[in-house]
Amino acid sequence: MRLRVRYFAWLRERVGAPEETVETEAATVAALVEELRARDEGHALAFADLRAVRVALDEELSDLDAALAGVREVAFFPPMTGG
Amino acid sequence: MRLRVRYFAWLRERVGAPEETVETEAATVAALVEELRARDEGHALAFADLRAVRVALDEELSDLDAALAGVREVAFFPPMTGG
Amino acid sequence: MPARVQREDFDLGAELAAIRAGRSDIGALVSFTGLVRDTGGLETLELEHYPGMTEKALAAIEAEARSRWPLQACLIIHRYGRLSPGAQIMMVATASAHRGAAFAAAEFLMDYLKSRAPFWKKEAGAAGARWVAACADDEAALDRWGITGS
Amino acid sequence: MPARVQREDFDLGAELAAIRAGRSDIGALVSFTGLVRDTGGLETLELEHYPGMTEKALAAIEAEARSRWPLQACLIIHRYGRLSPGAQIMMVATASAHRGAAFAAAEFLMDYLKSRAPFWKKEAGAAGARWVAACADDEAALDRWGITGS
Repeated sequence: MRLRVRYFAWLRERVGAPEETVETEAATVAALVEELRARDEGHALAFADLRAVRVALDEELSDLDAALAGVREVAFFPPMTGG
Repeated sequence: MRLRVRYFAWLRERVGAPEETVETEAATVAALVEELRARDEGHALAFADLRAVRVALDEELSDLDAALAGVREVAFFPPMTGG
Repeated sequence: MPARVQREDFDLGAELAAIRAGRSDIGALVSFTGLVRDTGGLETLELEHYPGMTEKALAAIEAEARSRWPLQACLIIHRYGRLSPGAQIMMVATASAHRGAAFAAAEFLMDYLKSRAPFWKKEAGAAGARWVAACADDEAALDRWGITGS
Repeated sequence: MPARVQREDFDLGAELAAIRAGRSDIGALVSFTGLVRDTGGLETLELEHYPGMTEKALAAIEAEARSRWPLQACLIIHRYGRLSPGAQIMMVATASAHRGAAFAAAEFLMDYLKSRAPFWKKEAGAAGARWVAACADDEAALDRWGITGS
């Protein structure tokens, strides 16, 4: 499965890129996070504290337990601070 | 004691005047209301339902039980509907 | 700035712009505008008030709001006289560091003003004229601020 | 009208005037404006967002407000990019027949938007730059509307 993975705010800064294309067989967001974490120090740092990470699947808020089947875009970001 | 008595909204319309000067020995607002009520039909109608009447003494909201000693201006009006 | 009681209309946008002009300590600006609402056949809304007492009541309401919340600005403008459907009747604006205080203070000003400021509305239309009745909810609305209705 | 996400500033007064122009069915108009607040040494506030998701999230928030309260108007404008102290960040405006609905809807929009719309703030000043932390209260604020925080 080929996914577009996007990063915002300090997750983007820690990973060092706004997005990347990932080939994965991960069934859930949590499994994907484990794979990403293993990539390098920046990814490891971005996902160091999962309580501070939010996820959206195809532009809809979701959570770490969600399945990835059929998903094309995964986005990771910190809690939102608009308004 | 000489009082300036003022009326607003439908109390003014029922009494037929925005204000009048009253010579009275009434000790409380309630006693004054009894005197005013006896003046004529308009006054009687204005004070027919005291639950719908509010009072201010010298421009401060008060109530029917309040004493009149030292007061110069008494105003009667319906519940307020600003905003 | 003292509350303003006036016959003339006001410029809502200009009032809100003036509140924040030249400063950067405000995080949240809330405004409420009351408008003449026509539910059918309304021609004019006549607003009567009690000159002298009105200004005092509004100043007291503003002082009470300022004592309850940290406000950078607290403005009340209320019109009187004859208004047409759609016209602006009054406005309040509150400014604070955070949204909670600005919203709470604006709602407090409105609840307080509705049953404590000496204004009365008379609606006139094809069917005749009638004084607007006070809403029982309006006096009850003060309860949530720890103030008992009159 | 759909929510607007834009780099440019907006004219609060003109937006509020447009909402009530030519109509007389609105009794209460509430606005909230979020401003860049400087608590000391702030030079710029950089607002990042998630294009595509932002518009969808704001549209969902607006639809939810309209389903809960009878609103004649419900407007959200949110900026992104680099802002200076004192600048306008965003606004919401709600219009209804009565003040209760207009206030509640505006507060709901803000609570919902604060923790559901994908915006992130980074403050930069003499002491360096830092991402603004989400306020625990912001996620808790949704509880009062029967929505559990993420």
